Amino acid sequence: MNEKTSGPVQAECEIISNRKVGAYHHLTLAAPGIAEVARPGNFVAISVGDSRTSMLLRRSFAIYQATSRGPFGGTIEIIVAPHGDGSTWIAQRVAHERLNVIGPLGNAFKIPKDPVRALLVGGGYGSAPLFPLAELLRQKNSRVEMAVGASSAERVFAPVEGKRSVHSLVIATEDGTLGSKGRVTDLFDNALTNIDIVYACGPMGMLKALSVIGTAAGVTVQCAVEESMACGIGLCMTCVLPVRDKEGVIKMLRSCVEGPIFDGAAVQWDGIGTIPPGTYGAPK
Amino acid sequence: MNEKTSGPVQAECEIISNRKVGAYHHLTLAAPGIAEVARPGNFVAISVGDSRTSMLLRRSFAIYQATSRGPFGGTIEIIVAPHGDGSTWIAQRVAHERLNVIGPLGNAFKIPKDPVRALLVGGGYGSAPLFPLAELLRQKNSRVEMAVGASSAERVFAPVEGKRSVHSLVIATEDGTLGSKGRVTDLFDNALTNIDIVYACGPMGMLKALSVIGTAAGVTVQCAVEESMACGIGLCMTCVLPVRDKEGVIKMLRSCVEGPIFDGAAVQWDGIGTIPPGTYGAPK
Amino acid sequence: MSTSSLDFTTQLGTALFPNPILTASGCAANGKELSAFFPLGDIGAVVTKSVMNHPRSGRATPRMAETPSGMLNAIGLQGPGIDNFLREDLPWLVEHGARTIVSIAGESVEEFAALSRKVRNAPGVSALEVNISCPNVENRGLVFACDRTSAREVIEAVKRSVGNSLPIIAKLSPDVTDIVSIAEEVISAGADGLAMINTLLGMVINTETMRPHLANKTGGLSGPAIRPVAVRAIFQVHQAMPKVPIVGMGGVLTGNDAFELVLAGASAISIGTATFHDPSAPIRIKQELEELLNSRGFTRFSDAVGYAHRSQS
Amino acid sequence: MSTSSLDFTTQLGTALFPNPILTASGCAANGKELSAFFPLGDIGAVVTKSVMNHPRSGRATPRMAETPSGMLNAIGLQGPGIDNFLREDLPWLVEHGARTIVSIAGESVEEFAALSRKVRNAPGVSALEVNISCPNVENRGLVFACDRTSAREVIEAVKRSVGNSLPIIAKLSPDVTDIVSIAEEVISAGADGLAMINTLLGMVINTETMRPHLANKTGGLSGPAIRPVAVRAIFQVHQAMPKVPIVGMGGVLTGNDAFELVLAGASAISIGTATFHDPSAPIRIKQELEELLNSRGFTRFSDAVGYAHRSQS
Ligand SMILES: Cc1cc2nc3c(=O)[nH]c(=O)nc-3n(C[C@H](O)[C@H](O)[C@H](O)COP(=O)(O)OP(=O)(O)OC[C@H]3O[C@@H](n4cnc5c(N)ncnc54)[C@H](O)[C@@H]3O)c2cc1C
Ligand SMILES: Cc1cc2nc3c(=O)[nH]c(=O)nc-3n(C[C@H](O)[C@H](O)[C@H](O)COP(=O)(O)OP(=O)(O)OC[C@H]3O[C@@H](n4cnc5c(N)ncnc54)[C@H](O)[C@@H]3O)c2cc1C
Ligand SMILES: Cc1cc2nc3c(=O)[nH]c(=O)nc-3n(C[C@H](O)[C@H](O)[C@H](O)COP(=O)(O)O)c2cc1C
Ligand SMILES: Cc1cc2nc3c(=O)[nH]c(=O)nc-3n(C[C@H](O)[C@H](O)[C@H](O)COP(=O)(O)O)c2cc1C
Ligand code: FES
Ligand code: FES
Repeated sequence: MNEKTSGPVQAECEIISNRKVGAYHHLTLAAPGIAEVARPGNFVAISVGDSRTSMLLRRSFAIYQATSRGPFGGTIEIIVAPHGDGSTWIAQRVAHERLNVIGPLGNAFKIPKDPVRALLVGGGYGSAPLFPLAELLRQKNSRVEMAVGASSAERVFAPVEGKRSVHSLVIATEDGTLGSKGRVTDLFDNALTNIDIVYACGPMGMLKALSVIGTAAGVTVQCAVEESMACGIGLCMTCVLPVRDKEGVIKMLRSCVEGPIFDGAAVQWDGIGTIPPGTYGAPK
Repeated sequence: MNEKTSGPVQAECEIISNRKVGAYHHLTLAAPGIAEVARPGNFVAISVGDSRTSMLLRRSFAIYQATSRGPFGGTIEIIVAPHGDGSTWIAQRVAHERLNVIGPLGNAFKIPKDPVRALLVGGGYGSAPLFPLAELLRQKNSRVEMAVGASSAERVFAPVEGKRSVHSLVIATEDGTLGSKGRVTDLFDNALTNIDIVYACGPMGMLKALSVIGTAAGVTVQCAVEESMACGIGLCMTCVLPVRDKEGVIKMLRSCVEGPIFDGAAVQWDGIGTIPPGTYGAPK
Repeated sequence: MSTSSLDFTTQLGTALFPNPILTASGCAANGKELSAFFPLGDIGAVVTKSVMNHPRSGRATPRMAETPSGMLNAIGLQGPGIDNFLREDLPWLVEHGARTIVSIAGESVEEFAALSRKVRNAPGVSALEVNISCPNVENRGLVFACDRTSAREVIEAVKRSVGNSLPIIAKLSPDVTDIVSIAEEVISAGADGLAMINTLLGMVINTETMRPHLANKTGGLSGPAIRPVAVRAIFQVHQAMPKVPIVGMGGVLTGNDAFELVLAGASAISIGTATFHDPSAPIRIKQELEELLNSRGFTRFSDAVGYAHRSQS
Repeated sequence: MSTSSLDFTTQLGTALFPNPILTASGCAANGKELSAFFPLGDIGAVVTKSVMNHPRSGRATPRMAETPSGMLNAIGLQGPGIDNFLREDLPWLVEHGARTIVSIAGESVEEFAALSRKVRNAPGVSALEVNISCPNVENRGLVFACDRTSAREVIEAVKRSVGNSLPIIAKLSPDVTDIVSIAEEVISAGADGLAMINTLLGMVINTETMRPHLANKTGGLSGPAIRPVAVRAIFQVHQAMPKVPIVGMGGVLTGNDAFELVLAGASAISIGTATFHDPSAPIRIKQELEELLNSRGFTRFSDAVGYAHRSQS
């Protein structure tokens, strides 16, 4: 058998639009073959620069919305925070240019079969993939509360349309320019009583804090992590983090393939950046 | 004394226009500080690619026209033949983008004090710098004949305005799509009888052939050479070619500083790509 | 499907491949993930991630940094260990029609010997690549490939283990004063071919934290940045030993780049970092190289190998 | 003019410089052409093109090729010879307010000795850079910097010639298995500091002509492509000998790049290939580095040197 196995698709995707939203750029891409199969939590890996760029590695972006049908066929939307040279290059692209995209990548948020009371927590652009997740949860008759945090108002991603997907939305900013002043986790320090499951996407510090809160409350926290990725498709082993498996063994798992969604209780947050003692295959 | 000495200027030059002319791109750049001091034969060195490009080296272009005054201050014009990645990048730029330009560089065509009968010979885009030279020669009451050659019609650079600068213009193309079929040198194999000086710009083969013809007829041939240049400003010594000096000694001279205009009789055409025996400082 | 009459086959020792494009060890995992982008049997072979005797966690993160036209990595050979590899990964590759070159790595001569004994008995292996660019724990952590004696000892031990059952390809490091002497040493020790180049030792310092960016401090530099070093190394070694097959690698991004390494003397080309940029790179480069060979009038790939050494006519 | 209170001075042996930004030998000719872009006295020093005993034609063309984020050069030390240099180029630099580090290159130990004797007696020289990355004609063309014994012999001879009259900076090649051992050798032989790194040996093959692109076949690879190798080499050597001043170079294009080399252990930074890209690079990088040091809270440049070695707090 010598055939291409099924999996992610690589395509030259036309940019339908690129709108500035606060500190971010909201890009819509024609992505037939990707849009149809994407699930909330998946991401795409996009190459940056022209044919003579010195930047070789793709940049990853969570899929915000994926629409199977429409005037452009399937489309996906991503929220780009211009940061270094790669993301800034993408943010500067204009409609009708094409981006080389691979997707959908990674695993997806797990959706319970029965209705639940879910808390969705997003930090910065991390809230983006939570909106389609909210939609899906509501279709399953779940109750969806969302908390969004950021350093300041322009970094809060909570579009008007998105508010329709959730039952409640609270906002915190560190500088107090929108919502409560403080961290997003301050909003529910002891409020996990009426929550069955937490979904989180944002900076590692936030994910760790939520995992601690969740563990204390006996609530599952599904975390979308963001590790530095060279390939995004499972080839290079750069994107690993220590995660305890069902047998209790800590393994260095690839966040691009086995993640980016992990059970917060299984991730060895304090061991990130180390090989925790006892890790499978650790040096003796 | 710790001061900047006078010399070329480095500037971010706005592109005023970029027009396609046959196989070439005719770019007009706002280049105050460069335009005012440029003389026919000088060139500019332009950096290519964006801030994260993998192409480090500047590309050189002969100055076609330099205009000291006008609605944009001083402007220069260059004729770009898209070839590899660097020149193609420049050819794709549009009005209002900026290019980092250093100029004017190199020496200029020498203009005799008295009126002469001059033959100007251009190959491909090499004819471009000959038009302002023709203007200058005519101001000195010289008689100016021009011969332009190229592989095919679209590579003949001989704009209508240019024709006004010369007393006669003949064209040859190798495929016969414009003018006579053949090489530009075929046009005057034995026609240097009424010529006092030849000015030439084009491929090395053409320059060499002209130097031979000129030497046979006892006529000076000023050749604008095109050697591969890493810096364009005299720092690196990559652009050298063997040239006999007044004392009869062959030296490896930098074509970016001591050139690009050389006396065809002094250039050791057959020695290019070698260190001719007897060259100053040659290995023993 | 190509319609040209080009003979695109290539030979590494006794192993024959339908075309000279391979993956590079560590840049294609063990094939599964890459098979979503093209059928693995369409390239010459998959070179698997260097595997060790025991499962390995690899190094702490950060494990990589992007550099100008390249990247730095310090994975630390994370992998399942040879037994799991032979039980799961290799059969998967065989089943999916991929010719396979198994890359092994050890921390001692004995580990290399043990690994090669196990690989010898596994069905479906085309060749054995011996990654000697690892630290020798028995010799102050000195990299085997940086020391003639250590390099020889590993290859001799591997040769004793596999005999003539499998072609042995020794993978060399460019971080040496004289790569030709190392190449000669491993060939005389029994290697049938050479793979070159492995990554260059490099470092990136994060100017925000003001510390080395990689947890391991140093890492291996790969990508187009190092291509001129690869071309030079291949040229030098092919010049010294024109009959020894070389698997060339280092910064190949296009068919033209692959052609450059072939002209220098490579009989096969491994595609590494380029696959991260474009997972279809191996199959694209195969096609681009085929077109280039045709356009230059070659009817046999093997005629192009080392062509740059022929004196100017 | 800077308004910060940063102490930007740096010291190489007994020589003091107002700031640590230098040109790289061979990338600024002998100063004249560069002075059109900024006053030469505004940077720490001009490092002149390596000069030999006699005038040199250099090598045949092509002498260069552009490579991904770098370039290859094979100039072959074209130059006027030491006597013309001392008569014409050096006085011009002195007259124009440039501190000058004279780089010398020889084909034999005796040539290095003769050169340094001449430079010792010339007025206006801040330091002597000894470019030992040249082939030793008396030892099968082996590069001095690639052999401990040859490297030692050159530096000992230079030291005997100049005594303590001038700081001696030995310029090292990265094309060695163990750069630390070479560094230790030349320091024990009398060098006061080290310059690193010189170019990496590379090659480009022109796929049109199917021959090596450079007339000399191989050339030296420079530019941002090699920066990770430079950072690693500087880090290793500073780790082994923290008191030895290092002139760092290799692919510095911005103040941030310069800062990276400083954090690794460089007491001064030479700007090479970047000057071809942007002739104002040395003066721009000086300013960018100054701003970075201020923003990181350094009040003395020397406190930043080797900062990446301090253990994480
Ligand atoms: C699964 C995943 C999802 C992501 N989703 C988004 C998103 O929806 N929107 C968004 O703006 N960004 C997202 N990122 C981050 C994004 O991929 C880029 O890494 C980030 O934009 C910085 O890249 P740069 O080119 O601007 O920075 P550079 O400094 O040029 O990056 C250099 C290298 O470091 C890596 N890197 C730098 N910062 C980060 C980071 N924070 N996380 C991971 N790698 C990093 C880059 O990928 C690149 O390889 C995501 C990352 C991952 C792994
Ligand atoms: C003094 C001078 C004047 C020039 N004037 C013009 C002009 O008016 N119009 C024009 O279109 N081009 C001109 N050129 C050629 C131009 O500078 C570029 O070299 C050419 O466009 C190819 O560059 P590239 O980036 O497209 O090719 P690439 O293949 O990307 O170039 C790679 C490297 O090789 C060098 N190189 C490649 N071809 C040549 C060549 N023919 N001559 C010199 N170096 C080369 C490049 O400069 C670059 O460093 C001139 C060159 C010189 C030296
Ligand atoms: C992430 C990564 C992992 C690698 N792992 C291995 C490995 O396990 N064994 C090995 O021999 N080489 C390994 N290499 C080196 C490559 O096989 C190759 O020699 C090198 O990257 C140069 O080729 P390239 O520039 O095409 O990547 C690795 C390279 C990278 C980038
Ligand atoms: C064109 C060119 C010529 C060079 N000539 C010399 C030289 O004469 N002596 C020397 O010691 N180094 C020479 N070098 C090496 C540089 O000084 C420097 O060590 C190297 O280029 C790395 O720095 P960079 O990446 O900033 O260019 C030369 C480099 C280039 C690119
Ligand atoms: S990013 Fe390469 S394995 Fe995950
Ligand atoms: S191009 Fe650098 S000296 Fe002429």
